[in-house]
Amino acid sequence: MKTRTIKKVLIANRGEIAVRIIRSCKEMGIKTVAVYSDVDRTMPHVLMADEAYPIGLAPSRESYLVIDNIIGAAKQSGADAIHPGYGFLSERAEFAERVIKEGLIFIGPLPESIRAMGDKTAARKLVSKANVPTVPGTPDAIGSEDEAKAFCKSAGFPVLIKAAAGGGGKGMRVVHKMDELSSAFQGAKSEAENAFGDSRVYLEKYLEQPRHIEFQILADQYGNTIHLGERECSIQRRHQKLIEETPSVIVDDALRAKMGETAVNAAKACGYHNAGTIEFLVDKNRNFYFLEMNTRLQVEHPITELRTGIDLVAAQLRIAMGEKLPWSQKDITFRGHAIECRICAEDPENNYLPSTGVISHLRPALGVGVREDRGIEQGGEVSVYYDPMLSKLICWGATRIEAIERMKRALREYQLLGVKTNIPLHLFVLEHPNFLSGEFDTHFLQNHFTPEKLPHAIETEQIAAAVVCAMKHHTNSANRSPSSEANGYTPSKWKAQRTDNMRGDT
Amino acid sequence: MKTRTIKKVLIANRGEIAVRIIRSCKEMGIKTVAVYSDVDRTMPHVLMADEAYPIGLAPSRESYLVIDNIIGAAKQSGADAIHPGYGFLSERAEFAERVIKEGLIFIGPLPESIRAMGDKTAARKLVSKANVPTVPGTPDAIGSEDEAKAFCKSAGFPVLIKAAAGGGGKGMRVVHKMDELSSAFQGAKSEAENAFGDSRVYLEKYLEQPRHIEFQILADQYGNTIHLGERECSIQRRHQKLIEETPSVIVDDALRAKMGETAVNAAKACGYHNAGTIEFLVDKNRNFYFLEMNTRLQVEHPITELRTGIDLVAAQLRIAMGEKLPWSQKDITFRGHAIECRICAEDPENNYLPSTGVISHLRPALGVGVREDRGIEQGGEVSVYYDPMLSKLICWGATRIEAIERMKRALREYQLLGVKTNIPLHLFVLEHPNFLSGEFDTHFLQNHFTPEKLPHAIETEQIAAAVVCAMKHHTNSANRSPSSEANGYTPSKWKAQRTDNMRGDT
Amino acid sequence: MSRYIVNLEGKEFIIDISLDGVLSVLGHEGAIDVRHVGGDAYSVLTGNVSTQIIARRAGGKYQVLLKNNQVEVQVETERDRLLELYATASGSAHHRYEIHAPMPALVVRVEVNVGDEVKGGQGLIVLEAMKMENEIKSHQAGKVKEIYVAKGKAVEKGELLMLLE
Amino acid sequence: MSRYIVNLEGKEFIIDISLDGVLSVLGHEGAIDVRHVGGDAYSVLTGNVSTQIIARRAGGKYQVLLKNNQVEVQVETERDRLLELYATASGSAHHRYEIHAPMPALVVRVEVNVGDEVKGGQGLIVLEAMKMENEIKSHQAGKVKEIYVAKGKAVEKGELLMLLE
Repeated sequence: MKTRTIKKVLIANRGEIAVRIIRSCKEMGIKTVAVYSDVDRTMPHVLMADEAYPIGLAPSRESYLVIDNIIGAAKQSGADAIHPGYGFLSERAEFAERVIKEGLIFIGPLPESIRAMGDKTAARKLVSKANVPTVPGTPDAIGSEDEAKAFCKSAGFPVLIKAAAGGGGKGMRVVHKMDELSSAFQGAKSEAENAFGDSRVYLEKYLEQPRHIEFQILADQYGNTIHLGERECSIQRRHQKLIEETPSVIVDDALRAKMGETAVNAAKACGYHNAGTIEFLVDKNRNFYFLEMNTRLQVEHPITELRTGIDLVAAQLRIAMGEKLPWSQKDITFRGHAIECRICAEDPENNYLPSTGVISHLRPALGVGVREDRGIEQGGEVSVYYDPMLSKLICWGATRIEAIERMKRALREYQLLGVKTNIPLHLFVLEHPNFLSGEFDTHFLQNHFTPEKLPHAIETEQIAAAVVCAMKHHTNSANRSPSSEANGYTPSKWKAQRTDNMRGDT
Repeated sequence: MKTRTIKKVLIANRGEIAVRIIRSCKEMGIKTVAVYSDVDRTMPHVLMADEAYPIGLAPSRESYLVIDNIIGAAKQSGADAIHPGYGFLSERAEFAERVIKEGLIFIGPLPESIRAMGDKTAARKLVSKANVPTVPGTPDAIGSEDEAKAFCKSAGFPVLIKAAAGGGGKGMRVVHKMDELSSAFQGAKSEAENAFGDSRVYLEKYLEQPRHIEFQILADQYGNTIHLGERECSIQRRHQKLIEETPSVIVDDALRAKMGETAVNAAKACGYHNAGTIEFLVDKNRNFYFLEMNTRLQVEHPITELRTGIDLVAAQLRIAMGEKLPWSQKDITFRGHAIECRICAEDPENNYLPSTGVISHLRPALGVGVREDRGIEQGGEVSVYYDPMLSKLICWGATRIEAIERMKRALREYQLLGVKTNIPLHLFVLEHPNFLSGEFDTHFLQNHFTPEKLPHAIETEQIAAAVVCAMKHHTNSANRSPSSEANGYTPSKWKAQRTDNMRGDT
Repeated sequence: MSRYIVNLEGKEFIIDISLDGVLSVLGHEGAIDVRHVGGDAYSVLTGNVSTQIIARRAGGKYQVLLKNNQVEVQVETERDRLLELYATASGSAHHRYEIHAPMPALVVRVEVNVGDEVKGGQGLIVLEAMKMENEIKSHQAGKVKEIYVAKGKAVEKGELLMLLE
Repeated sequence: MSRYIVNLEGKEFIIDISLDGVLSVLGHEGAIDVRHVGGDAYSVLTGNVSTQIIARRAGGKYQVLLKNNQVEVQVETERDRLLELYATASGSAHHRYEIHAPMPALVVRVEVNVGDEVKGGQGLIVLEAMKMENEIKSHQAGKVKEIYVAKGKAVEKGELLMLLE
């Protein structure tokens, strides 16, 4: 295996992860090429890249999922490598194969590894041989509702239907009783077809009170494989992760070493190189089971970066260039605690319905211990075409409680107007006694959350809001200097009657 | 000494440091009270605090320096402690005394310690007794130009005139030959009077090729005193720090231990508690000399926070509440490298002249390893009344080169329109071979910088700028839908003739 | 003087603004100082309590951040209020229940037919937006009177999908 | 068609905009795609090269970020240019040199008197702004003809301080 320099990377993605990758490339002196659909022409990833190429219409099937268009842009731009990000084509073995066939570097594992881990049932068989424990389930994808029924009868409810081709909660359904099975089965298949172009599903026994804990893997092209510790991802809604943290309150040094070693073995079982993630379910007795391997960068990778000090995207690029890992397992040290909250355009008061609109006001949370990775800017439109995740807030603290308090401060500081977001839901979770004590599982939100528990404004805040709206209405209807609003920075000034003893003594 | 809880803190400051302090208070569940002058009513520190009190007119002598007004606001708000930040009243012993006399907690050292270190000539005498080396200079403040002349004759040029009462480069002048002495002496006295209300100055031998390296100290009220390593602050303009980093390339573990111990002894010499900084000059043979002690939080404290993982403002609050330091010296560990760039409203092309105006566009640098502490927001006005420092960009990297490359990326990403800033100057420094090799001293900018060395736009960028300006002019003069500009988020769209083979294949 | 009735999170606030811009909130004593910070940002000092308000006009209503939650606020003049009362009083009572699209989406499945009796909580229609399928459920029992969309149709936010009686 | 002459960092660009909004840069072949992103932000694709431009109108000129540096850009129509040429040609040549305040500031000291001969680089006046003293120096040799300010005066940005001949 020879080293090959990467001078220009095409990023086959959009949103925050495209921006994330562009940043590390810039820091390494590597040129970047963005691709964009019709509606993304002015999105941050296009603005920040050195070059940008249009690849089709808004629906991802007509742009971000069209392999020919992406390869075309790569060829035209003279890029020597492609980074797939996550989602879209990142776990399509035929995409990685095509990239390599065109003489370009695929920043990720070999197509064979993607294929081995991409078929979720085959992956379970493969890792079992490496003594990695797995959850009881159908050995293969099932074709008919009758086969599904048979598994449910033998294993007992609850049962989980999962897409054989994918991850990320898409095409996933929990079934608690037999008469839910039919609609769940059809729904899962249709969603899987939609998300992965592959409608095959399989069934697993659904563990009671499971925690979702995953391990970050780094492996070079010479068989050196290490783990960077765990990420606790149990706080989920609709089977999608909402809040992640590292370390997990239930993982001590001994369990970390054991799970880490298992994760390394699972990765080696498919000849893995580059960054990857081994997902486990952990039951209340701290038994752990292999769930799946994500053969790409994970949304929640920044919490691992903050705790280990390793830039994972830079590591991916160096591995893809054929460099050896500069660390062995004992060089990996952990410091403090990191948490990520995914800021999504959705309405926690209304069953997490996606929310669309134009972001007219956006102010970041800044200062000590706060990182933000986002793919939107003020003035940008949140459309119906893509994932509702707008941004990720990531906080580091010396202790778990410092990280939590910092995240609460950052969430409150964050200002986004134009679409509904799940920030109030994050605040609910971070203040909940069970979250604080660490006693939670993947059912936390179903068990504890109802919309009326979201934080409520106090009267002073309501009065302030009412006064501002009345002022705006007054200014609008009276047409009093609308320009002072439009230019955006002449401080207008209204005053109530003064009660002078309420003011300072100047 | 008993512990006293702090429930509400008044911050006797403005700008980024007031915002910085508010953030840690929020994370600790402590209420915050802002004070503001007439022109600061809508500045971020007022918006972010729980309460806000007006304390007078724009000139700081009529607001932020008026002790009675600040004490009045504290009393009215029911605050139980005052944090002075840096600058303004932070190093006025009589302010700390008054705060304590009013039954409030001063978040800083005892008035006696401030006084001991505040008189720069007395401080040199004091630390000398604790075997701390000092730079040769006049033992006391000097009254007349004749005394100044006498010192210059005996010590030889160059000589430094310094304010006896202050720090931060104010009231400081270098004199290279006798006929510069008179105007420098008068200038220093007038600036010192202005900045500190105290015109006394003293003289020191000006070291050749000195580096400015300082140590962060933390001390509790029970005599436990530790250091958190050094900060290299040699990159300065007009005797004010511009870029700081930690570690210093010239400080190895042995020198760090020796200087750290000396710094701890200097702090102990004045019975110091809370956070403080011992500044040293280091000559080319790595001999170090005590310069002064800053008895308050330093502008550049975040780089120490990033490298040690310790929140210094939180530590200040805990020390002020009477808690013991939770660390001994051996618990302090260092990770990676941190750099800070001070973003100032000034024109590096024109002798660092301050620049004023309204900030109409502000986009932060975000993502991996970047922190920003700022005291301004889009729509805010940069006035002539206060310090030109608008913001601090702070970057962490696993290595010095990673931190530098990240800072370059962050500086380029940062967008601020409305005033001139020194961002181009920062980029000049970070790309300079002498900065990269670590071969620099406090004269770096005088020796290496001229305005024509600032980064220049390439033709593609110039054409892009020209086209946008022509479009804006066209839209304005033709009055074509001016509203599409004013509402700020309807993407307008102009197109040049297409050369189709230059586009993607969709 | 102008009087405004502000409806916010189910509460009503009555606010008077005099010709020279002085304002008062009915039932609330004390100083209120409101400033435009820039863009959608406002600063309100109620006495000395500082509150940031982020607000914009959207359609006839206002969108405001309250505890990081984007809420809709309605502002009416006294005249608006009178007209509205009149309209309600003179309009005939009807028990129709309209199902609107909560977001722009694609219709994946229609799960009922015209004439079906539906229970409260029963699924009516499945929409896909942002790669997720969302089932629209009935909030009350009734009978399907009209269906305006079919599988595969793209719908706008607020578009009428179905009518129940 | 409208023609604009853009002066930027000492270079001149000639840009034509047709009635239907199509633009071309004289001497530059190839596609240019300009979009308004929001506020002061614009995106330009020159071919496939992506450039962000941050620009606003300020006075009669434009302020633009180029390599993180805020530069002033002047845009003229052909008519502006003709008028200017005419004015320059007909105006009488004079060798007066005006000293303006580069920022709002307080006059700390005036270092010369009317009638003084000054050298290039000589200090004329000391202004204080943002707590720093800034000495305004003469860019050329000359004679002080008039002084319009005195110690202690607050001056606005651009205010005429002194006249040299």
